[in-house]
Amino acid sequence: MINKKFLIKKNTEFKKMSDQIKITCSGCSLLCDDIIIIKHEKDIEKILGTCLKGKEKFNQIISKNRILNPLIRKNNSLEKINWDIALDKAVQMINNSIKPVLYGLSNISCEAQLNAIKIARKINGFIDSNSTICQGQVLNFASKIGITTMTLTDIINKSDVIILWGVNVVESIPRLLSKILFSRGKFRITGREIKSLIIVDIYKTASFNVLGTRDLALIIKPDNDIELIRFLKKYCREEYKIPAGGNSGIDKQDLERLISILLNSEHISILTGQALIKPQGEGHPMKELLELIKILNKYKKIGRVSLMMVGGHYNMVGFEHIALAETGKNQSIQFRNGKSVQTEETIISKLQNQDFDLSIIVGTDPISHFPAAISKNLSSKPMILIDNKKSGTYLIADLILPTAITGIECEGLAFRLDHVPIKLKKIIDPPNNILSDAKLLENILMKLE
Amino acid sequence: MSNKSDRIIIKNGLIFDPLLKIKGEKKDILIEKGIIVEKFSSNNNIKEINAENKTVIPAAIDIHTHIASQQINWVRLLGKENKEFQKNWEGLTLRYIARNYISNGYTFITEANVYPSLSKQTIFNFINLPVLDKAMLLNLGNFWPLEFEFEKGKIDEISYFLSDLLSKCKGFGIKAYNPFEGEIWNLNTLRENIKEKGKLYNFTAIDVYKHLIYSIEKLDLPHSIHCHIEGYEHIEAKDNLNILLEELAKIKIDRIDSSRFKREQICHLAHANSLNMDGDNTDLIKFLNNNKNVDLDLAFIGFDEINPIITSDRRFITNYKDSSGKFNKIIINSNESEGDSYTGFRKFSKSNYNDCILWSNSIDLALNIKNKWQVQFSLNFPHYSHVNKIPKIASWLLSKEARKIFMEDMDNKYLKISSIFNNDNVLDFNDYIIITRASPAKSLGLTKYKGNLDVGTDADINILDIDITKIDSNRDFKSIEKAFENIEYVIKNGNIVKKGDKIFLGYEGKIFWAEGKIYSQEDKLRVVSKKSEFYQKYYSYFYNMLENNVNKDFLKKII
Amino acid sequence: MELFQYLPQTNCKKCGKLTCMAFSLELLKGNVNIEECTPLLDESKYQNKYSKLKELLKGEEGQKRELKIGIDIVKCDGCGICVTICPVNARYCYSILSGKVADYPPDKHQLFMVKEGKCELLSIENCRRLVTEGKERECRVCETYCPRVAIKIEYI
Amino acid sequence: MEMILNTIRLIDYDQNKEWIHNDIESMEDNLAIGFINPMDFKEMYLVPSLKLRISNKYGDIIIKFKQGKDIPRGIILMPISMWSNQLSYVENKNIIYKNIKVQVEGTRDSPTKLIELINRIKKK
Repeated sequence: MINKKFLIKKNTEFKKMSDQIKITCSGCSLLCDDIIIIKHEKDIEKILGTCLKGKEKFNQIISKNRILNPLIRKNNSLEKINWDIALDKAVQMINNSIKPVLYGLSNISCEAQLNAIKIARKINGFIDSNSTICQGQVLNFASKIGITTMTLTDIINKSDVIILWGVNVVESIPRLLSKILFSRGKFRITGREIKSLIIVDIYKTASFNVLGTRDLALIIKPDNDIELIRFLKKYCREEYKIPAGGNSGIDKQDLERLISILLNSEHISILTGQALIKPQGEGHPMKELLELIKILNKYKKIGRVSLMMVGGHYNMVGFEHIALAETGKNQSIQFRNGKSVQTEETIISKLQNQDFDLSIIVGTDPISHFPAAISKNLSSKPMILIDNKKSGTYLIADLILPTAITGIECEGLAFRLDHVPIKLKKIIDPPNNILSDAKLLENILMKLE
Repeated sequence: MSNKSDRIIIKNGLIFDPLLKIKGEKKDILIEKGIIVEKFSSNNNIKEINAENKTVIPAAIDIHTHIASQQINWVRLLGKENKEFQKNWEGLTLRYIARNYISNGYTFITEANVYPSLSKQTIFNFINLPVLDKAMLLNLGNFWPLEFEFEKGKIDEISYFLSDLLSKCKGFGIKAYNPFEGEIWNLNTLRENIKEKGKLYNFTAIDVYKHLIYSIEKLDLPHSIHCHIEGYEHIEAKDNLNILLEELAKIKIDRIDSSRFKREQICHLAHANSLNMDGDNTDLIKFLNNNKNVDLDLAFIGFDEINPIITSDRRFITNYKDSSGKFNKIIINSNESEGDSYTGFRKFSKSNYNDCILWSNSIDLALNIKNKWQVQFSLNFPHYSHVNKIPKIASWLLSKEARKIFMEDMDNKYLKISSIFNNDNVLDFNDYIIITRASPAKSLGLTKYKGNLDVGTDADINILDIDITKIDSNRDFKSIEKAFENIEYVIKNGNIVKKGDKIFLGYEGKIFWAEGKIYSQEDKLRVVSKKSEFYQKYYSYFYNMLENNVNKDFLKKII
Repeated sequence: MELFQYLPQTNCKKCGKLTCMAFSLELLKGNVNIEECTPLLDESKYQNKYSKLKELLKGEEGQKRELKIGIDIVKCDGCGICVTICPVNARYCYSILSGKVADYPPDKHQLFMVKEGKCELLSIENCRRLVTEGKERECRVCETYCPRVAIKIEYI
Repeated sequence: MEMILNTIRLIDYDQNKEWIHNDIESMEDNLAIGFINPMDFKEMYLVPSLKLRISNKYGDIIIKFKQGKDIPRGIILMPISMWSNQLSYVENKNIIYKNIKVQVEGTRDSPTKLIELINRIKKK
C-alpha cells in the first residue's frame, strides 16, 4: 500500500530534529504517546498533535490557576506558609485524626499512588479512588461475572465493529475515534470503510456526526439501557424473531440489523461510559451487559465481543492495579493494624455517614463532582488538598500542598484506559522547585515514621 | 536491624552442593559483602552462625512462576470476594508472595509470562517485591513484528531485534506460547497441531520454535527458549510434544564453552507434567535420556483448596470444563495483539482422574529421568500449587512411604493404571537439591551467581535444622518435611532474611536481565529502525515506549 | 453532485473524459464547457437536463474556480480525525495509519496537521480532488467525518 | 414543568477547562447553562431573555439555557459542574448523575453565582 519512493523527504525550512521531543500527554485516559513538543531553550514553543483537552493540560503550566506555594486557611482566608511548616502541619493533622480518609489519586502517577497506599496503611486510614464512582464499578461486576477485554492495538487491527454505548467520546476523549475507528489495521487495511460504528445514546451527540452509511445510530429512551440489553440477551440466541413494536424506542428494523451485526462480526469492541454505571430499576445495566457479552461469546459462531470502560482521569486504571498488587483489593480499602480488612463501605457511604474526621484529597476536585449534600459533609471536617491547580475543593480545603504536573514537570508511570502501562516523561522543570506527587507523599510518609 | 553485618561465617555445617560435587561435607562458609569468599579481608564485625549438625544448602530457585504480571491482578480481582481464596492466599499480595517464597527458602524467581507491552507493570511490581531476585521471560508466541523473519528464517534479524527488545524491556529470556495460534483470532476454531501452516502466514509453529532457538543460541542468552506446548493438560498436547521433540532431535548446536557450569539445553519445556495426559511418559523419558539438549520443569500439584488459573493457552480454555460450575467466572484479556490471557479459579481434587494424572506425571518424570540436571522443580505458582506445599512435595519425592500414604484416597480409575504406587524409586537428598537448586540455576545460566556455594557466588543460603546424613529419608520423611517447613536460616546476599519464625522484608532484590552477544551494532540499528516502523503502522504506541527506565541499583545484567 | 444528475450518465466518452462523473467534476471546477458534452446538445431527450444545467451554471460559466478547504478554528477540537482519514496523509506517513501524530517536520504531501490543539491545513496541492491517479475522485472524507462539522470543501 | 436532567461532559463547557482560566465570570457563563429542545422551549412559553429555575428535593439553581434541536423532548442537559451537583444525589452508595427528575420553570432572576454555591457547601 505504501510506495517507498515517497518516503522521508522532509522540508528543510523546519527546525532541527533535535529540538523536538516525543512525549506522552496526560490530559485524559488515552495517554497519547505521540505528542510532539518543540522546545526552544527551556520553554515549550509548539505542541503538535494534542487535542484541545491535552492543550489545556499544557496551558496549566503558566496559568494563573497554578498553586505555587503551600497555603493554610486561617480565618477564612488563605495564607502562604513555607514548606517545613506546611509538612509539619499536615503530619500534625494526620496524627490528630483517628478515622482519616484518602481520596482522589487518579490524577497522579503510579509511584505516588503506591506512596498514598503506604500512608493509608501507616495511619490505618481508608483509601479510595475516583474509580469507585466510575470505571471501578465495571471491575467489581467483572469480579462477579467475568469479563472479556481488549486493548487499543486489538481494536486498531482486528475490530470491525465498534459500539459506543452511552459514551460521547468526541467530547470526553477527542482523539479516541481517530485512533480506533479511522485507523487502518493489519486485518482492516481499508480502515473506516471496513469498520462500522454503532452508537447507543439518549440523544444525538456530537459523536453521531462521524456515522457513515454502514453504521447504526440507536437513540433509546432514558433509563432503558437495561431493557435493551435484556432484550438482546433473549433474542441473540433465537435469531430474528423480533416483536414488531421494537424495544426501548428502537424500531424492529434497526434491532434486526443490530442483532445480525452482533452475531456475524469478527471482533466487536464495546465502549461504555458513565451512563451504564447507574442502576436502572432493580437491575444494573453493567451487570446485564457483561452477561450479554458472555452469552454472545458462547453462542457466536465466529469472532469475539469485548468490553472497554472509558474513564476520564489519566491514571484511574493505575490505582486499581497498584492497589490490587499491594492489598489484594482494587478500591475502597480500609486498613486496620497495617492490614487491609474486608469492608462494605465506599468513599460515598463514608462521607454520607460522616464516618471520618480528616480527608486527604489528592489530585482531584470532589467538591465539583460530588452532590452538594456530600460536599457539605466533606467541608465540615478538616481537609488537606494535594493538587497542582485551583478548583472547587481549593476554595474549601484547610491545608493546600501544591505539586508538579506529572507528564510535564515530573515523570511517572500511568495506565491507559485499556490497562496498558505507559511512561510519562519530564520535559521542563517545575516552578518554585515544587515536588512531584510521589516525592511529596514520600516525604509525608517519612515524617510520619 | 542487627541482621546486617558485613561478614558472616557459617561454621561446621554439612554442605550439599551438587554443582561442586560436595555431598554432605563439613565445611565453613565465609560471606563478605553478600558474596561467598575464601578469606575475610578483615576480622572486624564478624557474625558467627553455628551450623553444627545442620544442613547447609544453596537457596532455591524457581524457574517458572506467575507472580508479577497483569494476569495476577485479574486473579486478585476475581478473588476479591472469594472467601476460600482470601483464606488460602490472603489476596496474593506482593508481600504475601515474597513472604511465602522466602519462608520456603527461595531467593530467585522467574516470572514466566510477560507480554512486552505490559512489561512496565511487571517491572513496577518487581521493584516493590521485597528481598527476592527476579527475572522475567518475554512471551513472544504471537509476535507480529517478526512475522516476515519467521517466514524467511532470517536468524540474524530475529536475534538483533530480540536483543534490543530484551534490553528495552529488561527481559531475561524468551518464552514461546502457542506460536501464531492467535492468527485465527476471528474464527472460533483451533488448528489441528503445531505442524499445520497458518492461514495467513506461510509458516508453522514449529518454524517459530526453531528460529527462536537458533536466534537465542546466536545471542548466547543465559536461558534457552522456554517452550509452552500447545494444548497442555489435554491429550492434544502429546501430539504437539512429539512433533516438537522430533524437530529438536535434528537440531545440533556446537558450543565453544562446554564446562559443567554452562547450560546444556537448547530448549526448555515448561510444566512438562501436563503434556502426557494419558499418563504414559515413556517416550518423553526416553527422549530426555538420549538427548542432553532438552530439559524440563515439573510443576507439582499441591491439591490446594483453590487454585487460580493463569494461562494464555486458548486451547486449554476451550477444553477446560468446570464440572462443578462453581468457577465459571473467567477474565479474558487480549493484550495489544500479543496474545490473550485467561484467568479464573479451579480446585484440584484427588478424586479427579485428570488431576491425579497431572500429579503423578511430575513424580514419574522426576524419578525416571536419569540425568537429574535435565529436571527442574517448579510449581507454576500459583497455577498448580502454593509454595507452602513444598515440604509435602519433597516428601513425595524422597520417600515411597509418604507417597503411598498420600495416594490412598485417590481416584480408583487412576490407581488402576498407576505405576507410581509400585515404583520403588526415590530421589536421594542430593538429587532433590539438584532439581530445586542447582539445576534451575544451570538451566537459567545463573551458575555464576546462584544455585551453588562456590567462591564468588551470591551468598544465598538455606540452613536446615536437620542432619541429613543421619537420616533414612525414605522412612523418616516426617522429619525432613518438618525441616523444610521451618527452614532455620534463609540468607540472601549476606542478609539474614529468615531466622526461625521471623522474616525480614526490609531489603531489596535485583532484576536480572540479559541482552545477549551482539556482533554488529550497525546491523542491529538497521533492524530495529525497520521494526519500529512496524510499530508505527500497527501498534497503538511507538516502539520506544517499551523502554523501561529502571534505577541502575535494581538491575543486574547477565550478558 | 447536482451537476452529475443532469448529465446523460452513459459514460459515452464523447467529451474526452472517461466518465460522466469526471466530466461533472471538471465542469464544477470550470475547466470544461457544457457544450463539450455533445449528446446533451444533440439528443432531444436531454433537452430538459441541458436547460437545467445551463441554469445551474449561469453566471459562473467559463470561470476557472479554485478548491478551498475551510477549517472553522472555533469549532475544531483537534481530534485529528481529518489527519487520520485523509488518504493522502496516510499514504505518506506510517504513523498516521494507526491514528498517531505524523513525524515533524511534516512530509510535503501532508494535508492536515494538528497544532496547538487545532487543526491546520498545511497544503492543498496534493488533495485527492486535485492530484488524481488516473481516476477522478469526489473525495470528501474529511468533511464527512468531522465530528464538529468544522471542515467545508468548496469551490470559489 | 417536570423534566429529566442529564449531566454530560462537553468539551466547550468543561469545568476543568474553566478552572484553568479561573475567571469566575466565564465560569458562571459556561457552566451555569442548560440545553433544551425548542419544542419544550415553546411549551413553557419561554423567551430567550428568561432564565431557568431548576429544582428538586435536593436543591435548586438558576441557570441560563440554550436550545438544541437534537435534544429529545422532556430532557434537559447540563455540563457536570457545581451547579448540576446541587441536583444530583446519592442512592445506595451510587451517585446519580443521569436521569434526575427535576422541576423546571422560567424566571427573571439572575443565574446562581459561584460564591453562593460555595457558601451553601461551606458550613463549618
